Amino acid sequence: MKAEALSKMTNVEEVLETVAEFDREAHSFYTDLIPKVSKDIRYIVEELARAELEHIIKLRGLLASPNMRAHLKDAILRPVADRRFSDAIQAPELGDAPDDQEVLQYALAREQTAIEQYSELAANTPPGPMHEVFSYLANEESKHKSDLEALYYQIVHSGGV
Amino acid sequence: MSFEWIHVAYAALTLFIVINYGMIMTALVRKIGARVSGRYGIPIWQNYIDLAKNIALRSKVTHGAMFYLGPVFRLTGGVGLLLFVPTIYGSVMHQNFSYAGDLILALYFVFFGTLGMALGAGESGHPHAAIGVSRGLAQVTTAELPLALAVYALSLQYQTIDITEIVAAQQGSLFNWTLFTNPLATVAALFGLVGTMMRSPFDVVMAPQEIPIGPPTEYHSSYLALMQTNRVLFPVAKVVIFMNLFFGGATNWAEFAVKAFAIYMIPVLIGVVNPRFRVEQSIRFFLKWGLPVGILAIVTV
Amino acid sequence: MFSFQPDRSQYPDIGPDGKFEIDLETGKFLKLWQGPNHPGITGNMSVELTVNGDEVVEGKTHVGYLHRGFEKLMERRTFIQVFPIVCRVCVPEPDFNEYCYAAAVEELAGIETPEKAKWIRALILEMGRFNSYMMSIGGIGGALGNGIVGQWLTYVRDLMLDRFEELTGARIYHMFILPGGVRAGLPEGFEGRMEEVLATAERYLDDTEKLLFTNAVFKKRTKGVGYIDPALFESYGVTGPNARAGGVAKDVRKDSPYLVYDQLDFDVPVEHDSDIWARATVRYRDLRVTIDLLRQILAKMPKTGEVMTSLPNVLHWKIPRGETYIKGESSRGEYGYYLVTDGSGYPRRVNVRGPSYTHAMALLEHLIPGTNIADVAALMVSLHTYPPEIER
Amino acid sequence: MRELIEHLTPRYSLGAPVFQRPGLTFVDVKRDKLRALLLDLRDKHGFTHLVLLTAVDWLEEGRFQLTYLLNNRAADQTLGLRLYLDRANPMGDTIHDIWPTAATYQRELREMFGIAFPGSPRVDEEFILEGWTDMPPYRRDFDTLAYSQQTFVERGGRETHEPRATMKHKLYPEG
Amino acid sequence: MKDIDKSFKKDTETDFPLREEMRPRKVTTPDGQVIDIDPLQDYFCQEPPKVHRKSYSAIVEGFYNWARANSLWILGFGTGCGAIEMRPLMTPRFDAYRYGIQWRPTPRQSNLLVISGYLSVKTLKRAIRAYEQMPQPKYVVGLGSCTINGGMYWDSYNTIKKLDEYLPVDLYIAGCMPRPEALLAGLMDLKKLIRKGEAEGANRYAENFDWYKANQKSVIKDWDMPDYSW
Amino acid sequence: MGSLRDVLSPFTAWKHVIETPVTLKNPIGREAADRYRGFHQNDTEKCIGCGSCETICQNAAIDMVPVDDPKEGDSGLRPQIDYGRCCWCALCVDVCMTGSLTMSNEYTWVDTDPDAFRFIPGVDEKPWDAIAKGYQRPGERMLSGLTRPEMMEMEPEARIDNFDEIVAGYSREQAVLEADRCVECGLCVATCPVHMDIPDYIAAIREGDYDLGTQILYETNPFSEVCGRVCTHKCETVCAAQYEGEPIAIRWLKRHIIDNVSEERRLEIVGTPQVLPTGRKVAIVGAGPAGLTTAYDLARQGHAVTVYEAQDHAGGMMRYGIPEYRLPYDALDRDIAVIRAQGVEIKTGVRIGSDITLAQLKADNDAVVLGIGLHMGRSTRVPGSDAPGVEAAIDLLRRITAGEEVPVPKKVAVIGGGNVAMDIARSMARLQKQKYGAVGVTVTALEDFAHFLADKEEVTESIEEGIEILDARGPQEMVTFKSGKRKGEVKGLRTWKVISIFDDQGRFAPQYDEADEIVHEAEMVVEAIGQMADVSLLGDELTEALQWNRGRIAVDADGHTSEPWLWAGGDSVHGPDVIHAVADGHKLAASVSAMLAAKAEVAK
Repeated sequence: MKAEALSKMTNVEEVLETVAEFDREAHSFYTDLIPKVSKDIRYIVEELARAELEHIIKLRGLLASPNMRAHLKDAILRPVADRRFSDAIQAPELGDAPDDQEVLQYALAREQTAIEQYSELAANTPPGPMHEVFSYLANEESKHKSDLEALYYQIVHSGGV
Repeated sequence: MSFEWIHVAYAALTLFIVINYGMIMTALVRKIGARVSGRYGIPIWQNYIDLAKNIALRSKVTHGAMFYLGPVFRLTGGVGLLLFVPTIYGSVMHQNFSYAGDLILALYFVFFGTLGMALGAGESGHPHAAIGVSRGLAQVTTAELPLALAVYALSLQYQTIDITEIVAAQQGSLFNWTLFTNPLATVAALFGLVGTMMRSPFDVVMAPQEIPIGPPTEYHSSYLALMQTNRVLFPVAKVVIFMNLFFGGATNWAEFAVKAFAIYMIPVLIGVVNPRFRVEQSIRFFLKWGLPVGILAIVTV
Repeated sequence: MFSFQPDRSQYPDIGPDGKFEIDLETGKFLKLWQGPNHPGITGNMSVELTVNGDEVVEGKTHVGYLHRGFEKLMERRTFIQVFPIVCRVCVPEPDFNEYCYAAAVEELAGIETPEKAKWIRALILEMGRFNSYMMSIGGIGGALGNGIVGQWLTYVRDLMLDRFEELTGARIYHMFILPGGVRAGLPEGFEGRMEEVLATAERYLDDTEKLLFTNAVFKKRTKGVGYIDPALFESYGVTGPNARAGGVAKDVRKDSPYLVYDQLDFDVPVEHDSDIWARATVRYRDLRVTIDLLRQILAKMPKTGEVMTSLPNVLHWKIPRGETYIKGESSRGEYGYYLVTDGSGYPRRVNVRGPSYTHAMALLEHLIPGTNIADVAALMVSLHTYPPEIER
Repeated sequence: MRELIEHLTPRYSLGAPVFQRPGLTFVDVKRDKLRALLLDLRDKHGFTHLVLLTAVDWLEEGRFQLTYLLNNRAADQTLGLRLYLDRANPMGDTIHDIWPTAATYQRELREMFGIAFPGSPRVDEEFILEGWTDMPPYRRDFDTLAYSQQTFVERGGRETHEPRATMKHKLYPEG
Repeated sequence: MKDIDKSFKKDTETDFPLREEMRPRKVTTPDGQVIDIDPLQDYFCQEPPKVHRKSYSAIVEGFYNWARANSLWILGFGTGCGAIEMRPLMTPRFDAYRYGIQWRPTPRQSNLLVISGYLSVKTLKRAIRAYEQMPQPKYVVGLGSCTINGGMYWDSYNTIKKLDEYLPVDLYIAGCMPRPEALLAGLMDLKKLIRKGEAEGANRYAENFDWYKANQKSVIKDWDMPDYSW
Repeated sequence: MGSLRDVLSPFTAWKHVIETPVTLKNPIGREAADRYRGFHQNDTEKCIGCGSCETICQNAAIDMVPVDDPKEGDSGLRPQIDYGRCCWCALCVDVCMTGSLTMSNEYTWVDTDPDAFRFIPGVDEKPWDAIAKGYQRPGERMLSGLTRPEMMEMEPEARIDNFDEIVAGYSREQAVLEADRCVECGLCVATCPVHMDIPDYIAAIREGDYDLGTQILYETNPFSEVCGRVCTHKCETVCAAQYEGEPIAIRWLKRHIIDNVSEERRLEIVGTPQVLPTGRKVAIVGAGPAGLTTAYDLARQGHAVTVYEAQDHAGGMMRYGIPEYRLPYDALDRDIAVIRAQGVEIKTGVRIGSDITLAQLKADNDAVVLGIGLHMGRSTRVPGSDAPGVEAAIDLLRRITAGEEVPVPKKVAVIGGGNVAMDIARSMARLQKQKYGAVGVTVTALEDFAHFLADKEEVTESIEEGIEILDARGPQEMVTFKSGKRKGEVKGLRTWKVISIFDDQGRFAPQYDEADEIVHEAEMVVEAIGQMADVSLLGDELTEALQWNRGRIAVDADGHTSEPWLWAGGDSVHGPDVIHAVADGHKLAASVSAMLAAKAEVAK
């Protein structure tokens, strides 16, 4: 099932680096976006940026933990989704003055990518602290996505009287 | 029989035994009555507790000297009755102060308590007591009439008024008992017994449903305790007379216990299952049935 | 053999109005109160006797010791709120209050009672009658000094109270007959347990008959005592067993059938002597009828069906202006509720017509003069009066 | 029943009858005709049983209603006679000579409603109440709760809350 | 429930008219003495009862209390509905006799006054009289909700609400009315109280006699009654 | 007299002496019957503290005491029972609206302290809390009605081809019957956004005093006639009657009052402002419920109020969002007439931002209030959602009301499960019926029927009218003609089955069953999934200057924005709901008026 052609061995540190990079990019993307959108929907973008920042901080904390350091050099299989992950780092098109719905749709797509990425990483990692880290990250992202979806539903599918 | 000081102690012992016997026996009889109702009834030692409780009560209201003396008289009646009647035939210890004329004295004591009670209750000032006394005296007097006649018949039959002698005459065989030698007198006397034991159908004087418990209505605390003591003593003392006069007396305590209980049960047997007569109905009953039997007993002697 | 004066002393003079002339100052008379704290009084009431010797020359009944102002209290309660308090009007047989009140409200509000509820109501009423008669016969025994009867029959009544409890959820105040029906149907296996009680009751009643009704002393005390002239029944409002003891077969169940009594098969026992004996006997025989009725009701009762109709919201239930009178045959006679409504949410007036009201007041006062003190309690018990329904 | 009422109406100038249900009829009577009517009903028409005698206070209308409930057992008919009395000075006519038991009812009415029945036995004696000095308690303007609160001590320490007010106080105090 | 008529004012002006024979007056005795009599003086029972101290010896008092607890004589005064549930106690089903509980027809011989339910003012007067006639130590049990806080008759013009305003109550049993079993349980609790020496209501009554009397007088206007009505 | 038998037979009683006594060995604590009415139990979770038990208790034995903070539909009070009063009649159990109050079969409670006989069942722990036996109400409550009277409605056949109002309103008998079911607990009052005195006006119906009823309505709600028809009736969701039956039809009862008062009488009852003009001027943008309520309140306080409305008629969403068959325009007009009678000037057809700028309003008035509503439809933005033939429901509804020509194809698909979706579906159905004599509307909703947003009666009525409602369908694509004359135009809607719409935490997370795919044939697809406010009138500068709160203008509790002269309220601030908008209106008016008073104070 795995696209073994593309896969090769890598180590944890590298993977995590990519992840961090992804988040950093996202954060700066959202931060840049803030002034572009109308003030009334700015809160969405601000929240997204804040979430990414939190994510970065969390990841850094993880990397710093002594328990993790021992495993940083563990070799793991490079995940298939890695490529898609890297792709997503590039900011897609989002118009000049996107409205709330567009921003949310964009963010949801990004989250979906992240979830898939982490899930695959977790699946490829043998049971151990690293596996738990990736599972945890996947879980974090899906929680985040759920939050966004709820927000989306609240804003867009408000029903009507 | 000459008087000796030791007899006082003996008499006290008799008194003690009889009181305790009465305490237990009356409780037992109440339990038996309760059984007929379908109940368990009071504990067998309930009489002791009640007595202790009544003594333990703190307030004592008196209505005058006679109110106080009433129960004393009544108890004196009971004690006197017992003390001048031989309790256990042939026993030196429990011969008490019986003497040649004790039958007369006994009859007197049977009345004495009632009179004392009447005086005491009368002084309590309660109309229930007053009415109770008048009704009670009227009824008791007629109830005693057949008893008096029976005793008269007995004294004619045995030619003595010494209870000990009468008992002696009945010894030997069951058929020497007055019950068999003079059944009419026995029946007449039993009229008296049933009539004076304050049980249905002749307890209208003490009935709670009409004039609530009649004469002793005002009595409480230690006065009542005194009366309670008498209430267990007096019936037994009375039963002792009947035992001696008609049922051959008792030669030991066991026989005493059985016989006294049996005689005591006679009014109980009747009382438990019958309603009570009105006073004038009781009087009429004794005059109509008791008196003729008594007279007949005398006539047939 | 002996002839005592047939009437007891004629000591008090008879005045021109046919009554005794009583002057307490003469000292010939004594005032004697019976009650309210008195074991011979059927409940909390009192009789003020004037005695001469132990003959009573005048008796006045005094009531009000149990007065709670029910009829006033009902006026400030809504129609449903009246329901819990009506039963308290008569302690030993509360169900007639519940039935009469419910029926009166139903009539004025135009509510239909379900068929099954009617049967259960009749069942409850007969159970109540059973208890009431048990108390009454036990009370007669007790008043005349035969406590055993009272003990036995109170025990039987206790058994019936267990059935009451099982059916209604309460022992004394059942609060079961709501306007609109009854609270619930019969519990599982009720008939069987009821039959046990009835069988026990019959056994005890057989014993009671031997103990009380074939008892020379009892006969002596009751026959010819407390005679009520049947001619006076109407003027003194005598109903129920008291009238039936005098040969008048008055019974609302027959005269004006309510609930399901027209579907039941029963005779009304009648005695003719109109004295204490007759009154006790007629109750005893009526009790036997009641036992039979209980069996009939349980057998004929429909097995299924609603027991309660849905009511309008009782919190603001208003009943149009009107008045009605509902009566039933209680164990003591005609029991009735006179209900007046004025269109508001509260009854305008509720008047309870308890049979004791006439029996214990005017009638008792009429009967007492000339009797013996000892008979006063018996007389009262034989009239079977319950003070709470006099003063309410 | 209808025939009887029709028969009696002209003679005793009865009011319009109310046929509450078969067997129960109410009709208004005038005070001066009451006695004759009662006697007539009792002696000629079989209404021998006085079921009850009571009063209803129509405070708003300023009158008392006396209800005489008579029963004819043979015909299973009950007839309620309604007699109105002026509330300001209520005075009824005693019928204790017709039905002795009425004396009790009249005593009660005297005490509970303050309706006078001159000539009725023991009518002015205390009946149910004792030491009563207030207005007759069954009158509508007598408030039993108020009287009870002013007379009898209640156990304190109870306080209730109204759901609506509580919620207002807690949830939207200024709204 | 109908609203209370706030404007209603109880008539506090009218005094109960004292009957002629109840008024204080001078009477000439048969032997010519002139004495003052005040009939109501007796009815009011102005004289406070004596406070009876416990026995000096704890053992004696303990024994006494044991006896008192095991010989409870109840005054057979059914003041209200609850009386009907006292009857089963005397009868086979419950048979309270086996617990040393008995019924006496006169207050003089009773130790326990069971206020069986509500007390109308008229009965309260009799209950007080009965209570005062009982010998010390005496106990009062409030049977049913009516004795606790008025119960069903909380708005009645003729019933009291708090029994402890008028009599010293040792124990309350909730219920309307309490079943015989509950009453029996209450009596068992009372026994325990007595045995512990805590049922000193009579002394409480004596110590606070003025307070009790004031309360009683505030509801009872007519104190005239035969002093032996039981 | 008396035979020997009479003398001897009594002695047979002695046979009992050998029988075992029938006495209970240990009577204390003997278990009572299963149905015995003993001490109370209360399931405090189920209890809502409505106080019906207290009301019915004829002994005044029950007090409602606070045990918890109140929340919607729960007063936080719980019954405390005084066993110094209780008579164990169990009416409280019978009347209990939720069935939480029951009784155990425990009956012994002895205490030396008379004050001890009180407790809160379920809160104060008692030994009998867990006893299952005891009195429980058999079945549902019988002491108050369970069901509403049937509302007279037009039959589907009669109503489907016209826009006549469907429901007839209650008759007097029905209204009394329904009003009778109310237990007057007042739990609804807190939930009602304007806190209408619901129990009071229901009581007024019972008493037949419609004038009083109208007066009570107008104390809190100038749109009573509108609300009597289209209110979201949050009150009914907390109604105590709903637990074992249907909630009280509070909305219909409100309507019943207004229906029974003529317009003239209504004007008389409400009257006109009884104060002197203050000379202060307030401009209100948007003649919807929020704006007009503000105007009504302010005008009654003597301020000069002008309402600017972009559309041709006042009423806002009430007119343009709600179809006529639900809310006839003359009903709305009557409500507005009362408001106009207070001296409120309503300028219609004036669009702020283009006709007059906000800045100008600011300059001319002491205060400006925004009540602009949600007039822009949301789009799903699935592929094809910009194709011709895809319409926004809100826009379509407006056009229908304004009398503009709208395309009426034979087949219409509606996306959305809310009331707007129902409104547009039913409106289109009517137009279809008029045009073709047949209805061809399919509603696809994301939610399943259990979680439907639209009112139940809306859904039932729609189905009655021949509208197909498919629940749990997620829109995936608007299918368009790929070729031909109509290339690019919509020809259908492709949806997937929704397996679950919420995750286990109750948040939106639709899971689709891709296999269950349907293409709904339709020439018009109407998106009715939600609305948003058109805030363009604010202009960039003001938008930038204002504080915002999650896409909406940030206001404080009183509706005051971050600009001192500007207030905002209604749907655009608090979401779509007439009654909320009215509540907002009151708040705004209070705040504005307080500010004006302060200003006047300063001026003095």
